[in-house]
Amino acid sequence: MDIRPGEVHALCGENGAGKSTLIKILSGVILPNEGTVQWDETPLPLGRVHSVEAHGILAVHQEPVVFPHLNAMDNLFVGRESAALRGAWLDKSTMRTKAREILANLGEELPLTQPVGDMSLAQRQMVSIGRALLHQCRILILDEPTASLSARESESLFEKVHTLKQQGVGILYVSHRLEEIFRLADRVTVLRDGAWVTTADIASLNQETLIQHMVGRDIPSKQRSDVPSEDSEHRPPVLEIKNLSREGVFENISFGIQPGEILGMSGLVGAGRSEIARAIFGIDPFDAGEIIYLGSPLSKGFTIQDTIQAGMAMVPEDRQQQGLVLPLSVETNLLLPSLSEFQGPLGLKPKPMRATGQSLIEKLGIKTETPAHPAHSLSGGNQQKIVIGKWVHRHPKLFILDEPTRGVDVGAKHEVHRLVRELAAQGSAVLLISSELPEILSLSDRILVLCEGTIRGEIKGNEATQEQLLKLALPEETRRSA
Amino acid sequence: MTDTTTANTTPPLKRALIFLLSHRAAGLFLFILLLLGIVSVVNPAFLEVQNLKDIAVQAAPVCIISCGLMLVLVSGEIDISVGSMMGLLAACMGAMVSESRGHLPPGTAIVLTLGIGVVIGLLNGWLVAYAGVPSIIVTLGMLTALRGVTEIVMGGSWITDLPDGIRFLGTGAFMGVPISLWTALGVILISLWLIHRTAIGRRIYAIGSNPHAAYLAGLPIRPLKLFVFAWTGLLTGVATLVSVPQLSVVDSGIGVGLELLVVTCVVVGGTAVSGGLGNLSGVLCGVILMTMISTVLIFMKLGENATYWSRAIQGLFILGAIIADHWISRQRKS
Amino acid sequence: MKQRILNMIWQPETFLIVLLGILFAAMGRLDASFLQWEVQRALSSHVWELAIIAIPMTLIILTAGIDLSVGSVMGLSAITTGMLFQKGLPLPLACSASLLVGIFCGFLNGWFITRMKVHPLIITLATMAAYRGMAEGISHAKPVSGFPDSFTWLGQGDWFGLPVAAWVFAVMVGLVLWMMHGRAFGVGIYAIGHNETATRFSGLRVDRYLVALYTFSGFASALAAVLFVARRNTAKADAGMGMELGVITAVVIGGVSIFGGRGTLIGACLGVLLIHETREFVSWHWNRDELNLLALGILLILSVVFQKLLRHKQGSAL
Amino acid sequence: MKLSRQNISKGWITTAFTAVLALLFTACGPGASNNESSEASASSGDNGSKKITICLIPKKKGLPYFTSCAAGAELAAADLGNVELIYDGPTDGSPEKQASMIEQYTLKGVDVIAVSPNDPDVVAPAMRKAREKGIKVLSWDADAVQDARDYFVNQATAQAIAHGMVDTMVSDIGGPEVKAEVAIVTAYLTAANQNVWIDHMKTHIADTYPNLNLVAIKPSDEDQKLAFKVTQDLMKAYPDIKGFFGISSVSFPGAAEAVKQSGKSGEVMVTGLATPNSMKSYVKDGTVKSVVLWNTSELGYLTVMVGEALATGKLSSGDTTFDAGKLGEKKIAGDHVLLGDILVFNQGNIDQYDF
Repeated sequence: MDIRPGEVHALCGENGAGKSTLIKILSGVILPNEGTVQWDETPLPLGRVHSVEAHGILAVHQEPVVFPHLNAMDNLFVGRESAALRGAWLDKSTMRTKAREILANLGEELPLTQPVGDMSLAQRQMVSIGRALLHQCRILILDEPTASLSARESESLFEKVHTLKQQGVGILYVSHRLEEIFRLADRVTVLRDGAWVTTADIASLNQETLIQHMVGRDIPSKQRSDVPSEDSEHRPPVLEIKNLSREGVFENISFGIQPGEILGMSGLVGAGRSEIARAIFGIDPFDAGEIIYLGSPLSKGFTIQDTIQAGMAMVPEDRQQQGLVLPLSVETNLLLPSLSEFQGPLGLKPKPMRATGQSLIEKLGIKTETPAHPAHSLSGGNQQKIVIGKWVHRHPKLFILDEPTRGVDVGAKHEVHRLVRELAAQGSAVLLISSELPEILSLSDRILVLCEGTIRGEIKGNEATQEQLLKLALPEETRRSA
Repeated sequence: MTDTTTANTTPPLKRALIFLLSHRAAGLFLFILLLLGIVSVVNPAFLEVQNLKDIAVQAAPVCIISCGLMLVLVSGEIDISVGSMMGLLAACMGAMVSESRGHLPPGTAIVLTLGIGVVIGLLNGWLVAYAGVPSIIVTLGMLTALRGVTEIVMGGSWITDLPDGIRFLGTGAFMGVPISLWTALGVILISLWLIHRTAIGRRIYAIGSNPHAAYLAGLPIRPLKLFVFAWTGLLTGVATLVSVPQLSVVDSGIGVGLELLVVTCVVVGGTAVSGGLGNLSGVLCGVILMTMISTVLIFMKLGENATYWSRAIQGLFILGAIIADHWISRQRKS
Repeated sequence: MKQRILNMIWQPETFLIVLLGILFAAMGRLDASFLQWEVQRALSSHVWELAIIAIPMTLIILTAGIDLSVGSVMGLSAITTGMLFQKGLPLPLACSASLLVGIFCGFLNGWFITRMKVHPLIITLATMAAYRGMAEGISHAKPVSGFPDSFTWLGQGDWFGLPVAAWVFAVMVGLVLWMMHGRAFGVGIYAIGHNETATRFSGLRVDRYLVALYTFSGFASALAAVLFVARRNTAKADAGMGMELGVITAVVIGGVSIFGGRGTLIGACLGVLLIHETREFVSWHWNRDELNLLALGILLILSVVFQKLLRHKQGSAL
Repeated sequence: MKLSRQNISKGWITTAFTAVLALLFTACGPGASNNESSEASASSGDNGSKKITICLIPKKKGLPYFTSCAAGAELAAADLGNVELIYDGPTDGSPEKQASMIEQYTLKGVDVIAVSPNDPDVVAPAMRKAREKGIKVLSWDADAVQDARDYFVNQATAQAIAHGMVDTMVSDIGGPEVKAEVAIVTAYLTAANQNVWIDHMKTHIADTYPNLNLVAIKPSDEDQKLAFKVTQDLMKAYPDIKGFFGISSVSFPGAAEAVKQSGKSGEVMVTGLATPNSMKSYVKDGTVKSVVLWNTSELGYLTVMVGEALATGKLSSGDTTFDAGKLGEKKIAGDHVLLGDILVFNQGNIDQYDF
């Protein structure tokens, strides 16, 4: 493949297709086994980030490359100090001016002296992108840059991409969000299972054909659960939240979920959605309000164990850090919350464990060689299925899903969606948090929109549109100015 | 912006306390002043210049090593071999200059001592960065092994004939201020420059703060780790040179338990063991506080009983620092 | 099948067994008298206290924690036994009290660690100083001696051909092995060591696990202290000084990763055996205590380097 | 994966574990038959005459004091000709390790064990066990529990040492009528020997010198630096202090250096126990008037002589004198073999000694 100056070249493929590896090679983090990268007709010296950067190839990796204890300015300059070196001294004033300039360029006003660890995820992502802009770049690699950005922030990033493009910078853009690709890209390269599949002009493709290239098979297009179960109105709610508040995080949150219902929770990153979910599940404390579960209020100071015992389940936001014990086996991960079930008088009973593990793997369609394989050997989508699967076995009455398809490829995404619908059909109440509007729209019976810690509105799932959700999600000032 | 709103609703006294505790140096400094106030009421002799000078001289080597160890902790590693390293370096230095053993000129001996310090530091660093052994294991092994080497170097007898040239480093003064204090001052200035005004310093913080991001950013993690250990080795050598010649006899027990004191100082000074966090002013206050405590206990004239409880009091001080930390982070969150 | 065999060969335990084999062969060569059963049995009395503390230490290190205060807890428990005995309390009561003290010290460690969310290294560094200081403060650093024979039998006597402490150790290892492999407990410990957050989010009571482990560590240290007092017929504040380093060295040599999640109790026991034999043999054969320090330090570093290489091999064998 | 793999191989590991144990057991078989030959090689000497193995265990290896004792012991071994000397002790001065070493030597089947116990109570069980095995057990330098040893080679009783130090101090500061504050810098708080001396010193001061006021006892943890610091602090906290006892060979030079650097040489007296070499410079410049010790080399020499005599039966209970070769006749009081008087080193005689 090749990248031309002044174009946005999108890189697509399911998880595990080799995109991230390719990017790591291009940016000099790791060495390829064979092959070369040509740069202006000459082979590029690989394996050293510095020499690659010196050629003007800069990468923004999927995980924000930030150092939480350092302030924004230092973050921008670490590893690139040569830009501000005067003799043996770092020139702080140069650093300051340059940093301000870059961040202003990105449309961000960040306090330069605040440790980045105290900033929001989106701000961190901005700092991470800012790092790449410090140098005069000729090729910019963006790996899932919008994963943790809200719609508004993504918008300003897209603008920036356009400007850079006009300046003649070649951009390699990786994203799972197909809408973005169709909006930004000039050409698309598709990878599958570590091999090149095709490179084509975006104009010659539509969503279906692109997906087909990526998965190598047909996928039924998204259906929408058009029939929200009407009778659910009469049933008592599984969960009722009354005036839940936590100072500085969320305020006066009240809602209820019926069994069999999928309640979507939409809003910008930082609107307090995950925090509410964590409070319900007993991870974080809250200051005021009441959580009524199955008709009786949860006592103050309840813990995760209490909620799990009572039949709640949560798929946390960060799969690798919070969802899985990666080096342990698929089976162990699947059975981790239910271990006490297999406790015999002489110890854990291996046979029923094996059987349950196997049946879960089949039920969820987890692709693994054996149940004894470590979870980290699986692709992102399959890992996510484990995280969901470990709760499926317990037949939860309330299922909280926080960004269940973040960083999951299209094929697996469909399967996750199918699982969520199945769960609801079996009578579980589902609280779905997602930043992807199509996902929320296609799954939810009802949608709550949050903004700055308060509920801004509630829409029936089959009546909502993307524009509506976005409008509600934006803070007042921005809406007025927009 | 939510932060400011919360801050405004908190009572000012509590806010001040939070500020002091979160700026470790300021909090420790106030605590030191408080301690000074109490002890000088009980026994005004404490505030005499000579006494303060003595405390400073005792603190100097600890301070010098702490400057190095802080960087090790900031980079996300630990070094608990400094005590034994000092023992070995003292033995080597003594053996080199002693008239009955090596009889080298002091200048050569100084350079060689520093060189040995750097070499041991490099060995530590190499094992950590390139052989991939966890630093606590490497330096725990070194803590034991170097003590054994020291015994072998000393060979059962002590060095009692240090020449005046070397003794001057420990007992001499320049403009009325002991050499060791000048050295400590120099080391502090160099460390400040290293931390704030060089790429190396900023990168050390970066690799400790988020190693994976450092890897993606292409930072030279291994050389940097090698550097912090070598730097600590060098500073241990410097500390040996200015503190051991304060005494006339080099014995084989020099530096026993020093690693615990230094780690305590650095941690009380607000450096995170998990890396990425730590500042020199906090560490300096930590050093002063920890070296002061035992002197303060003596000056309080609490009697024989206090002797037996002094170690317990030191332990409680560290626990106090931890609890304060915990409290502050909780206050910050809510 | 081939893979399985390969996996077994690249276990750290295999490495330890081979190392022990070489060591025993070398010892037989140099000084066969050292390997007599009588000699080994008698010398073994030096290691049981360390071995007993190594059990909870293994579990704690598996959860990516560490307990530096074990030696100091030993001191405090020993002095409790001694002081109470001196005050005229019957010995069984004095011993129970010292076990309680140990349990409380351990519990306090666990409570601080889970409550303050500070690295165990720092908490136990602080309590290491505090507990030792209390032992010195309470006793004014004076030792207590003159225990009756019925008590010293615990430390000096044999029962069915082995020292009493050996049986205590065996029972504890048995119990813990059963807990580790037959119960959710074992899976939990490894899970915490690999990823504490995910384990917590899966509903395991991580804090309870940790408090339980550190309490267990306190209990084991107190038990070791009682055996120590009985063996040496002296209760003193500096009992167990430096014990923490020996125990950690043994556990790490036994292939337990200091970052948690990796290693086995069997490996740790082999580690204990290895450093015990090395220690005893060096002073048996060369009569130079300083060589011991050198040997142990090098053994520790080398064995971890080797295990690192093994893990590499193991990875490629998969 | 990890877990399950462990499960797979657990059984295997256990088998291998037992295999190693079995190896160990089988190794014991031939070991037992080798026993005689190895013991013979350890203790049989030239010309068929049995060599006597004597183990000399110091409190702490690496201290010049004990190294000089060992030198004397070597001399005795060479003079006697039929003695094989082993000199080893804990480098960290831990009494537990001493006890472990005694147990090792007991198993090895040596003839004589001479211990300078760091903590008599801790080593007593091990010493008793050695005696039960028929090994002659001596204590030297410091006494052990009485029934745990055959003889004590006594260079000076604890009382004599304590009284010697106090008397020296009193004469150094100008006589019993001078009112003075003094302090002790000891080794460890838990050091048994020092604690016995301190008790004797306290009673002696209380009984004989009402004008002497002991204001503080501070540990130096066998760290010169700490001894230095503690002495400095004490001088400032008690400005009228007149004297320091440095009662270990580490704390004495530390204390002397502190006094010297504060410029109070001659005003504040330091005395205590140390080898003359480490104190020479202080004695010469007047910081220290007198150093209390005994002839360490002769102590080592005598210990080996007594050990050999015990093993060969030359010495039996009830004897009141003992022929110590070139040291001449030594008195025996009960089960104490007496070396003689303590030595006081001062400006006049310190150059005659080199250890």
